[in-house]
Amino acid sequence: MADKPDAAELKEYSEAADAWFKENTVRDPGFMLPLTFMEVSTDEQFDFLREWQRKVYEAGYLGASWPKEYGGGGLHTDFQRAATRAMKKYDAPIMLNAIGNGWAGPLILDLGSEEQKQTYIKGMLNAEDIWCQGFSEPEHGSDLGNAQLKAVKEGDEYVLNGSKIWTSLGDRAKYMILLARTDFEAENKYKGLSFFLNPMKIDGISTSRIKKLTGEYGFVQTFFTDARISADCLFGGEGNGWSMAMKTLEYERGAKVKPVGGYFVKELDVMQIVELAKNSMRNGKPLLDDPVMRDKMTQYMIDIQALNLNNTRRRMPQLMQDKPMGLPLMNKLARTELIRELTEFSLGFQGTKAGYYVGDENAVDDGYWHRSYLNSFSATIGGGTSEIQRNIVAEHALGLPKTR
Amino acid sequence: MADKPDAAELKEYSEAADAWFKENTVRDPGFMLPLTFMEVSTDEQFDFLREWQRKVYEAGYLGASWPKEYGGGGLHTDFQRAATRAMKKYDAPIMLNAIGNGWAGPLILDLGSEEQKQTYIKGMLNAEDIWCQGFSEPEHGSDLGNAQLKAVKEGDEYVLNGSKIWTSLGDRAKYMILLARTDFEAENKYKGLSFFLNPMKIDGISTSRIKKLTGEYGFVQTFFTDARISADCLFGGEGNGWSMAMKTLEYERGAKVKPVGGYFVKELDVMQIVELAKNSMRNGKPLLDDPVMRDKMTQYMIDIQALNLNNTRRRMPQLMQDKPMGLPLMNKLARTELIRELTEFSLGFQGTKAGYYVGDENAVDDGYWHRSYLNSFSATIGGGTSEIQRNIVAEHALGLPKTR
Amino acid sequence: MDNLGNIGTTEEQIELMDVATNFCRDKSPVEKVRALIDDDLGYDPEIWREVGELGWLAIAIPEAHGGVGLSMAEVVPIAEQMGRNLMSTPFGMTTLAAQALLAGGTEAQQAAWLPKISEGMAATLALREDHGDWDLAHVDCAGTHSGDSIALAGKKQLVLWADSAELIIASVMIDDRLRFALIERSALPEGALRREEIIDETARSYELNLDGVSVPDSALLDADRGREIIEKVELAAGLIHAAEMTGGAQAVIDYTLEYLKTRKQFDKIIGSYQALKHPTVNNYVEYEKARTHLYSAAFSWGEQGRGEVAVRMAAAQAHDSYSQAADRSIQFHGGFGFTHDCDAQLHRRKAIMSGALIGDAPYQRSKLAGLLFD
Amino acid sequence: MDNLGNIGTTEEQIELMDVATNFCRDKSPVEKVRALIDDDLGYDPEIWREVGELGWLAIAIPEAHGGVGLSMAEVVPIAEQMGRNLMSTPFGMTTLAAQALLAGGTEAQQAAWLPKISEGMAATLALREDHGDWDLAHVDCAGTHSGDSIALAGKKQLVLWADSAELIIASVMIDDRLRFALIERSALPEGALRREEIIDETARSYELNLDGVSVPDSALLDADRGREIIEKVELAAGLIHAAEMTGGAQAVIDYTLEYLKTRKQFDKIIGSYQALKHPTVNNYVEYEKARTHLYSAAFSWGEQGRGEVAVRMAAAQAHDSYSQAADRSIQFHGGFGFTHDCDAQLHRRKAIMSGALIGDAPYQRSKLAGLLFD
Repeated sequence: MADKPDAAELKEYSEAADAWFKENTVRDPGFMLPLTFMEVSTDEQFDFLREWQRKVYEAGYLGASWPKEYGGGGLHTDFQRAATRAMKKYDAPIMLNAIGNGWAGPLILDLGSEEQKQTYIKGMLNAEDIWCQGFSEPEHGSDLGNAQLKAVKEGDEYVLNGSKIWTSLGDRAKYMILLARTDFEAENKYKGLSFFLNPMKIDGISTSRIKKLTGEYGFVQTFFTDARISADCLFGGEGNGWSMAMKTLEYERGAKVKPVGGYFVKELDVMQIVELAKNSMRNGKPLLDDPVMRDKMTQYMIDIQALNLNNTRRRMPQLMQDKPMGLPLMNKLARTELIRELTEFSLGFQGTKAGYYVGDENAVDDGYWHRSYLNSFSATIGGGTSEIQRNIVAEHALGLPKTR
Repeated sequence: MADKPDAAELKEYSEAADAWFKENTVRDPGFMLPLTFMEVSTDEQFDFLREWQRKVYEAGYLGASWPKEYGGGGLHTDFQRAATRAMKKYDAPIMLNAIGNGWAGPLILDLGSEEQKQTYIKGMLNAEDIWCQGFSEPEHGSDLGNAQLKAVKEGDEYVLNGSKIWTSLGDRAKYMILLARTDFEAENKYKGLSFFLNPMKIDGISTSRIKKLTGEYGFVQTFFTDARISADCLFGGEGNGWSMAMKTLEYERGAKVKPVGGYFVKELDVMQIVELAKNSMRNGKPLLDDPVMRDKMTQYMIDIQALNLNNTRRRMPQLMQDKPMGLPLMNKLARTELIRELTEFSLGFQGTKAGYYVGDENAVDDGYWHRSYLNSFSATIGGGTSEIQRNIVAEHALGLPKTR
Repeated sequence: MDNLGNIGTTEEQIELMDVATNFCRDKSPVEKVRALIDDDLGYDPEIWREVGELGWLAIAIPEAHGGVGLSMAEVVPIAEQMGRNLMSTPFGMTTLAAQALLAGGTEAQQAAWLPKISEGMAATLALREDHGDWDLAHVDCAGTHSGDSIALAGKKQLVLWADSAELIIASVMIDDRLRFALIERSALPEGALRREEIIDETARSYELNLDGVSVPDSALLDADRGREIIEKVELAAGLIHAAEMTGGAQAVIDYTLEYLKTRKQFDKIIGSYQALKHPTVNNYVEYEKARTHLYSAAFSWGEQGRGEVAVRMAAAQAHDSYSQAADRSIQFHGGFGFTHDCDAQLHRRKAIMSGALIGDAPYQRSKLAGLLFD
Repeated sequence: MDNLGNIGTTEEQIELMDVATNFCRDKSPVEKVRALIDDDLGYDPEIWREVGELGWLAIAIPEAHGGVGLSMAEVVPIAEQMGRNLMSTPFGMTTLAAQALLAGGTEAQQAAWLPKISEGMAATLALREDHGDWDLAHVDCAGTHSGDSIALAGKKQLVLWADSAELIIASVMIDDRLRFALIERSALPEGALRREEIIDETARSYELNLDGVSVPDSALLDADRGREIIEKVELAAGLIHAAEMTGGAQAVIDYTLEYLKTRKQFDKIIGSYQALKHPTVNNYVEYEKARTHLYSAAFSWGEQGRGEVAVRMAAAQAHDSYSQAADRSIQFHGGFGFTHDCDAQLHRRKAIMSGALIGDAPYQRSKLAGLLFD
């Protein structure tokens, strides 16, 4: 771990990162680049992003502040922050290996054995080893604690039976962080769960692709039929699966382990939609001259600016004394719902051309807005639906009683 | 009961009603007339409306289709409908004795004894006997079935102890339809309830006025302290209170007993608000030229027109086959919420003058809009809150499971 | 405000409603709808033949031209049930083409085409262009005289079912006037039609390249009735799409209710959670308002002034309520809602398509405001 | 879009926030607020004296004039806590009057009045008129020269706290130019002030009849700075009211939460029903957005361009969120919510009043649109 960085060093690193991303960022490879790791659909998208992540890592701009001994850069977090800033500045493609770098990696760095760190960290950084997540099951989308996939210990192996669903990159992944039930008699549903670093490319595990409402492919259902994994895959001890799963969610929200850097999901650029509205003509006039549109667009600007400033305000204790959990807990809810509304709103700019979809030469921005709107549900549903998020804010920030 | 009316007779009656209301309707008595029977606040309002109802009744335009032997007109319902139409046409003041004529009257006509009909009906028609309703209690606003006011039988009397609240005209009423608990051991909360035609002007019953959020007075809390009433006041038998109470709600929605006629609540006249918007100037231009206002106002016109047409559609079985309870059950919810939104919206027309309230000479329309907005909550809360109404529609029209 | 209409029904309308309810439900189960997504034609020709035999294309055509002699009011329940069952065919476009012929066709043109349409021939309209405006009078495609014929030029977009239509009626500017040209599809040059990728996978749409297409002078609709044709077509399209969207809204709400009544999470039927229950009630209320407006629009069809107000109210309310109901249906289906297999997306996409074709709810309201307030 | 500001705080601001939080909470319990509703003055003179002693009126006044030399940014936490505790005093209006003097007063005028204000003298602005426009440049009241003085005519409306103010600054047209006249209340003729009935019962407002009022030429603010004065006053008023409304929104949400956590219906704490819980979360989210905008507006105060955008965003968001939170608070309190005893109505009325004074959310957005998009 590094000391407070030397200002000159940091400046030099920042400038180098800037230059590197300026030179190396490809924004139009000739096919549509996914906006999130959940939207990787075709082989060419996957190959491109895997290669891109490797390149960024090797240049020293991903995992820069992770420990050197496991493949990281060993630098102070300010260095990684500078690198991420440069990525954003040049609108670089996303990092592909989100579950590996954002969820599994921090967990292993935090609680894993030396051997686990040696085994897993570097491969996730250079995108050699793609990771996926196996929490949700077909019958328990929101109720993760009710997971039923069975893991029965036989000798020094566990035998897995059941199914997981909504697994992004599930058909490409080498490993899955898996929530499975090892004890069906436990005193409550949570205590029967255990957590595994599960190899995907073994007998008894198969995947089937799920077609998204956008028409693309992006995630799979995974079937486990007498799949046998080594007992070493167990992570955190039997019966601690729930707390391990909750920990990964904490890392996602940004906790004590230093962030790997980069981004796995592109933020909606508000200027893009302002441009769309300015450039859309209706009866010979820019749509943004229409007062009804202007009024709504202005409200969206107010909303976006508030959410962007919230990210700064969250780090200002003097403005966070009342209901300190409010801002952090509302962020996902507010942001994902806003993106849904805003992308839906954008369809109204397009007049008759709102009838076109991705793939038609007459489509506005190649159908980007339609696809973004349909894809926006991945965020209002995945990772806890907005309805669940409202419960969380109500119960944990406002102190209201549980609904159930 | 009368046969299908003779067309010529009906026409003659209609024309007479038209002429009568044209001649007799006073729209500006020099003080603000209440828009609903729940808003009667001052003595002059009360006296005026009581006198008005008596006059309308005596002219034969209220209770025209109720049985002649109890004080009604004995005519076919089409006659009363014609009279009500005439009232609306000339924007006549409301009928005051809503609980008597709309709730208690139909119940007594439907299920009461000959003696009860002789005792109560005429006095409620001519507004000699004002009625009020005692269902809600301070601790059980929405949960009527949980009423706790105690009625203990002693000899040929019941002794009442407890309190009722939100009683419109409670301090002016001679009778109250009262929901009280006669059995605290009943197998469920509903079966312990009984229904009384309760005299108000007796020892042990006192009222205290409640100031509304508008600043006016309109209803009271009623306290019962060892109040003794005759056992004859029991209506429908011990333990049947819940079903009697539910019956009164059915009459309210318009059921088998012929409607008494008139109206107890004035509908918002949409043209009024359009006029307000047209006449409000902002920077020298009519507000209704502002496209954002126009867009919203247009949506309200769409909403109002739909709700008005729904009243016709409800009587057309050919358009009511799918979910037949939907329209009748949604009516209160949709209408009261719309009025709340619309009156709130009207405040935005007034520019700086939205700062004024009833009583100031600078107030727009004497503060009518502000008062209407604040009063609109009486309808979104009273008679079952909008939240309860949504449960009712969900459960009884859409077949969704109960929440509790 | 005396241009607000009333509501009512005709006997024929209700009879057709009964027939259409059964027919569309039986002939268009969702498995079939989904199978047709991958079909080139996009509909079942056998069903299309039956639609013709039932006389549905003839409803609003006068008896003199082989029609039934009723009005658009009676087309409404059929379009509603088609929308409810996602039954996509050239029905709506053919009906609109007939309306255009009725509004502006010469005797000879009507005599030539209306009997064929009455018997089941598909036709369509080519009105949309690259500028994206909903205003039908904004036309850049042009025709120039060349002897006894007119040489057309430019591209029309979103020409629905063009490959099935024997007749395509296209708007073009000729001598600075808005005209409508009757184009026989069989006479189109190779490659004049390009299939478009549209948001509604259950429909088929084509771009029509008019370059190199000529029509005889006699194939133009009446020069003096351009405005009438536009008004008639715009209102008829509003009514048909309002009907389809209203039927669609009903279907997607029922589909959502079914899920809310059966799916469990946290050991409870999810329909018992007010977070899902109350918004569904709100959507249902909005849907019933849409249906009320729809039958008011059908009833007011043909009443000067009231007809347009009623149709635009129906279209605005239908577009908003269908969009919202389908959006919430996706959300309330959770993970499954995000898949192509969930029917909610079929409806959501269809609502976008309908808005694109006739003008979305804000557009309808902007038109209404002028009718109501000025 | 480089006129979007950032967020930050100053040390003084946070110190003042702490002091104001305690002071306003302790000095303005709701029973006192309610008692003052029936009081003629409308506030407790003792508390007003303390406000003066605390130096709060001097915050944004330069040290040269006896002030503290900070800026409007440091006024924000005080106004926020006052709004939160429904503590009505002439604080806001006096601060605005000082801003007007700073923007357009001559050296002599500033020297005459600012030290007094710094020490606790109340002042106010008379800007509103019967036309109801929010545009401060729309002024019908007039002044005509008459020797060395100006004879004023017309009526100003919604002059808050006029009976407490020693100085009233009124906008009038003189020689076709917008001017501001410094009027000493003590010099007003009998009956020039009429108390108005306003929607916010916790405030006091007066109509000011200027007929018969004269001021010397030397009591006019700088003729060349009319536009500057208006802009300064409008933004400062937006910021102060945004602060009050944001504090009010916090209070009414907390008040609602308290009820939702204790009230039972159907044997359950009503806060466990999603029908009440989820809308309350939504209102809370909107409130936090308002507070973020508020401290961004305070931080951006004085930054050319950014200041106005940030203030208008704060005002729009505060007005919408306060209105909505208070409206839902009435509803969620059920029958009690409909009574005068429920505090929700105090907040709902105050939100209407603030919107009337500075322009409601749609007005703020219409102004913002020009700044953002043109």
